[in-house]
Amino acid sequence: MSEGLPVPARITRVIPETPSVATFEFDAEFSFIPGQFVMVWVPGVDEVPMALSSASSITVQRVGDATAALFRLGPGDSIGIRGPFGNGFPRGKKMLAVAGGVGAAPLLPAVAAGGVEKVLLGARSRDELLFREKFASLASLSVATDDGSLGLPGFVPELLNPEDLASCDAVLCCGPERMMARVLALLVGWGCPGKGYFSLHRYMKCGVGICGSCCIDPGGLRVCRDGPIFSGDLLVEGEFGRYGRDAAGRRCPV
Amino acid sequence: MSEGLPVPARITRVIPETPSVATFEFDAEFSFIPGQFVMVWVPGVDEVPMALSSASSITVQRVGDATAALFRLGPGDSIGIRGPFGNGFPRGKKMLAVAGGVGAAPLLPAVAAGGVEKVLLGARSRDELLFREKFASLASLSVATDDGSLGLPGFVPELLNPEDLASCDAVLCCGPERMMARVLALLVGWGCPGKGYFSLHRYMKCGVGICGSCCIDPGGLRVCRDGPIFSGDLLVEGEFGRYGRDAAGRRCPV
Amino acid sequence: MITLLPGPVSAGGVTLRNHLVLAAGVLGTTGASLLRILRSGAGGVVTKSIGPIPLEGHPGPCLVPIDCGLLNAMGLPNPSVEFLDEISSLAGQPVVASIFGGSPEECAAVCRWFQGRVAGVELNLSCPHASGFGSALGTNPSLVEECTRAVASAGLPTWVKLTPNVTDICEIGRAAESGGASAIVAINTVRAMRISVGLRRPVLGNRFGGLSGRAVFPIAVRCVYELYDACSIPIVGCGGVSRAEDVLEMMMAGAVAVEIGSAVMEDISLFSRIGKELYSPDGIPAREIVGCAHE
Amino acid sequence: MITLLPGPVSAGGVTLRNHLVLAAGVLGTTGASLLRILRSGAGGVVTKSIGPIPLEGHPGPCLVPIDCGLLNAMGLPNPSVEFLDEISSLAGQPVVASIFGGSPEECAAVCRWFQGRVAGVELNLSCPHASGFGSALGTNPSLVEECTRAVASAGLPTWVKLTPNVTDICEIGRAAESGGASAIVAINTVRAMRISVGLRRPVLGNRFGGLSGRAVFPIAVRCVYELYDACSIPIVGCGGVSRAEDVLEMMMAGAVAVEIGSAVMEDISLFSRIGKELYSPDGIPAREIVGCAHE
Ligand SMILES: Cc1cc2nc3c(=O)[nH]c(=O)nc-3n(C[C@H](O)[C@H](O)[C@H](O)COP(=O)(O)OP(=O)(O)OC[C@H]3O[C@@H](n4cnc5c(N)ncnc54)[C@H](O)[C@@H]3O)c2cc1C
Ligand SMILES: Cc1cc2nc3c(=O)[nH]c(=O)nc-3n(C[C@H](O)[C@H](O)[C@H](O)COP(=O)(O)OP(=O)(O)OC[C@H]3O[C@@H](n4cnc5c(N)ncnc54)[C@H](O)[C@@H]3O)c2cc1C
Ligand SMILES: Cc1cc2nc3c(=O)[nH]c(=O)nc-3n(C[C@H](O)[C@H](O)[C@H](O)COP(=O)(O)O)c2cc1C
Ligand SMILES: Cc1cc2nc3c(=O)[nH]c(=O)nc-3n(C[C@H](O)[C@H](O)[C@H](O)COP(=O)(O)O)c2cc1C
Ligand code: FES
Ligand code: FES
Repeated sequence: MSEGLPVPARITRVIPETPSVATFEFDAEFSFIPGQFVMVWVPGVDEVPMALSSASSITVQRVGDATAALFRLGPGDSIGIRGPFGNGFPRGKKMLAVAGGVGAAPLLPAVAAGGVEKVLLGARSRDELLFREKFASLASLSVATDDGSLGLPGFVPELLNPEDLASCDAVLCCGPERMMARVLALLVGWGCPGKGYFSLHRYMKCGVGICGSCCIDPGGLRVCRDGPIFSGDLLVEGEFGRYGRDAAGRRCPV
Repeated sequence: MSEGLPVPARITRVIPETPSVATFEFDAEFSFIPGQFVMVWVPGVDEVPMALSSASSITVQRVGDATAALFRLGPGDSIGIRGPFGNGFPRGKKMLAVAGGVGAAPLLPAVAAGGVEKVLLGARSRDELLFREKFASLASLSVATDDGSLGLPGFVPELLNPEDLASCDAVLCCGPERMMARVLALLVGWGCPGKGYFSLHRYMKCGVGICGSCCIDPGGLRVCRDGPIFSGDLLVEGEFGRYGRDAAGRRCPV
Repeated sequence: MITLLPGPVSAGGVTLRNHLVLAAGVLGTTGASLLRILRSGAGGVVTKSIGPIPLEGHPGPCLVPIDCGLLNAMGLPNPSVEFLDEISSLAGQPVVASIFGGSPEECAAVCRWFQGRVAGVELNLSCPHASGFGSALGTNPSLVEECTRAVASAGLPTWVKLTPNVTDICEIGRAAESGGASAIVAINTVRAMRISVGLRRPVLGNRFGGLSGRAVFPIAVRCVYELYDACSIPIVGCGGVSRAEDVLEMMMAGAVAVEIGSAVMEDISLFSRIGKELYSPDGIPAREIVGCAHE
Repeated sequence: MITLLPGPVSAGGVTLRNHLVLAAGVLGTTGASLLRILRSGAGGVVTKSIGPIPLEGHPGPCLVPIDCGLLNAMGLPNPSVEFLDEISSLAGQPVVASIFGGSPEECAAVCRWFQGRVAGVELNLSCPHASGFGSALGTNPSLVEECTRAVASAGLPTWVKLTPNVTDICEIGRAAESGGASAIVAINTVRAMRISVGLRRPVLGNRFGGLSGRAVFPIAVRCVYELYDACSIPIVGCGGVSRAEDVLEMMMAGAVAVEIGSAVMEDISLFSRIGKELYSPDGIPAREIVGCAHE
């Protein structure tokens, strides 16, 4: 019935998570693989990609027009949702999750699905640590904050250590690209880039692998369709951690 | 692959059956119910309905443009075939078949499928009796010819008798409409019009029940889709045996 | 999905039993088949297009089902004035006579045959595959205006059916409105062709034909939406509708009623099926949604 | 099904590796994605349409998959001259640069950027949803002729891509031919719209968009067939092609090569898949079937 058109979803609850992040729960449920995303249509404004933080929610950081407009909506308001799209995180037994900022959103359902033994969570400050309590109840949690207000003062990649890595099967990673690039560099240094699974952000227009706006160098992989999760070995050469493309297709630093 | 487009079929053999009728065998096979028809496209000329006389043949009487053009084709020539369409004859155990002229074409596969105990076959003359030997090898056969050159001199309905009718479950009938109307009248007289199954001919353009050119009064039934086989009780009132419609939709006597 | 309040519908001077109308040329050749569709739940029916002289139509193949739709080039077969006998038993029913002609005078003459016998006429200016008739007129705004005026002067409610095969359908819609149309019907089929790869020739006897069905639904919605902005007479949506949700979508684009043609092939009882899904006693009045996608 | 002899194909001055070309705007934003498609068996690729200034495109939703096709209103997002960096690594490959502009001068200026860097240009006169650009020009025969002449004067093989959203595509085709086009590409998307019934508004950010994919195949075949009769320059067929048999059908209508866009969504390796079915060493030369449905 709905073809590939956006499915209308009524917001049922808005849960403030951090000063800049809120979870929007809606009355539509999607069967999905953790790490998959949806295209969220804020009527009259724009359509933007958002990871599903559960079968019926997204967790959003306010950054610009579309996200600000979303923050002006409340229970009873409708948005449109296409998807879920993309490949999702691999399943496994002994996994590690590394989350930075709102990157915790796709990792929450991955951790909740089981198999992740340890979560490394980072943010600018204690307040900004997303899903801290939820993660703590699901796995062993270590945190880092830029300002040192909780956990290790510094960046979350610094929480990663060779022992954890040696004993785990996979590292699931989502966060700011420079953070992820740092994680990849560590994995490369330890000789196991393929163990890392990185959830990429690129400018997305179609979400279904046809428009080309999300393609990455050097292979022309489509983040929306071949990704958004890529294993680290596919990312060591090319644009990852260096540049991306904007809405017009111009290269811009990440 | 072929959607509803005509399937190309190459004529493999042309078998003369009577002075005006030939069987065209082709290299495409259709799974079909006896009594179903196909739309036969003679390229550059027209597309006309024809019963399947087997899974890979039609048996055609030369009457006008399209059939004459077909008779000019031979092995190696291609035609296009859409279908099979329509409902086909019912299956049963103790059945009677009544065929007039080229109306024997759809009845041959029905008789070959089993269940028909007796065939009543009529034509203008001995030469024109279609599939006489084939029927004789499959069931008990009685014939009638207008000119008396074989069997009962007169019309095939006269071969029908109350005893045969009482002992049979169904009468399958195909031939000129006035012949079929006579059979129906007999069945009505004997109180069992519903035992008769009549294969109707109406002007057909689409074959798939959408254009309306083959609709009959009074119910607006579509011969191509709801038929071409109708049980007699559906035909007792209305146009059957009285009039039909031509290519323009004008009423014309049958 | 929302539902609508049941009840009669007024569309450009024609009173329908509901919003769902049989489109022209589909099972519209006989009175009996039109009655069958009315009895199966249609709110109204449009007849086969009737012209000044009987036509046998194009040689076959005339219609082929294809992925996502139908391709047809019937060639406007019709019995001309004899058709009045067909519909004589339908007096008082919501029947709209589809008519065509090669000139304003011919259109008007055909229209007058139907005076007092139908609820309205639908002027078919848009058949893309009958030379001399149809889209020859329908792509020219001043001819559209003249034909419409000639037909509307007979005093019957006059729907004018448009072809989508033009650069700017709004221009044609405005011409119909100026000519006095009571409503616009959009759209007729989209000019198209398929070729038999096996036989290496166009598959239709007429080579060119018109595409209808699911494939044209987004084109029809676009035309209705554009016309709703350009014109102020009611619009009857047509093209690719096959389910209740499509009816709502057409209405949100601006249609006061909806015609259904090709989808009847899949399911001859679709009018009642759609009606069951579309209407309920606690539904909303249709006026709340007609054109609401323009806000 | 018949098969074709493999080998290079010449289409309006561009030498392709086979008859299958990636259509403009589909995975054509980066050099890497174009290379990926070339490596996966395409005979050539057309880039995203590049214009005089960078554009971010329309607000989303920009594309929705629907029954039988895609509906998009990307709004010609493009990095403008910076795109030269993207394709610098593709020198010598069968790459055609799609270009557009708001006037003959702009079109010509954009074309000159690509001199010596691509095998040819494709002038996009036909995007139905970018105000000021595209179909504003593409529906006007004299503007089409002027733009074509301005671009063709740069000396690169010049394909001109037409919109089907006109009353008479042959008139536009002839204008392109008079302007000096080396080939015509038909068709771009068909103007269309879908409405979200749940949200009661058009689903595309730009409201109107273009329909592509399976739904438009019969429209594209018709346009190619009409243009083949009207023009004497080669025609590149485009619209709804998704399998080897469609390629043959387009060629029988008159196309010397075929572009494929939407179908890449279902299967990014379809160029090699179709190629495997289409070509064999004992196949027939393509010239035997190009236009054969006109006989
Ligand atoms: C696969 C994927 C999953 C994501 N999941 C989440 C999530 O769970 N929670 C969350 O808060 N954010 C997520 N994002 C990022 C989110 O899409 C952007 O923050 C959002 O698009 C910003 O839109 P805006 O209009 O508010 O900002 P703008 O002012 O338009 O832009 C701010 C920045 O956001 C990015 N952006 C804008 N539009 C898009 C777009 N269409 N596609 C990609 N990036 C865009 C650009 O980098 C831009 O510089 C995800 C992105 C991707 C690609
Ligand atoms: C369901 C069905 C099954 C049939 N099976 C057979 C069969 O197995 N063998 C056989 O020889 N004939 C069969 N016919 C009849 C056959 O279709 C006509 O003889 C044929 O169409 C004549 O075409 P023509 O161009 O040669 O003749 P024309 O000169 O065009 O017409 C001669 C007569 O044939 C009939 N006719 C013409 N075109 C059509 C059409 N499109 N649809 C229906 N009738 C038409 C008309 O009554 C017309 O008066 C069948 C008809 C139907 C409806
Ligand atoms: C077999 C067939 C015959 C048609 N005949 C006519 C006709 O006589 N007059 C007319 O105005 N439209 C005719 N049409 C067009 C339909 O009325 C309708 O406009 C078109 O098919 C789009 O609607 P749909 O997609 O619901 O079929 C015909 C369509 C079909 C499929
Ligand atoms: C997402 C998308 C983007 C497109 N962008 C362009 C473009 O930039 N320039 C252009 O000339 N055509 C563009 N088109 C049109 C295609 O090149 C093609 O003409 C059309 O989609 C029909 O072919 P198809 O059915 O194979 O997709 C685009 C089509 C799609 C689906
Ligand atoms: S967003 Fe269009 S290809 Fe990925
Ligand atoms: S032939 Fe068209 S409805 Fe029967």
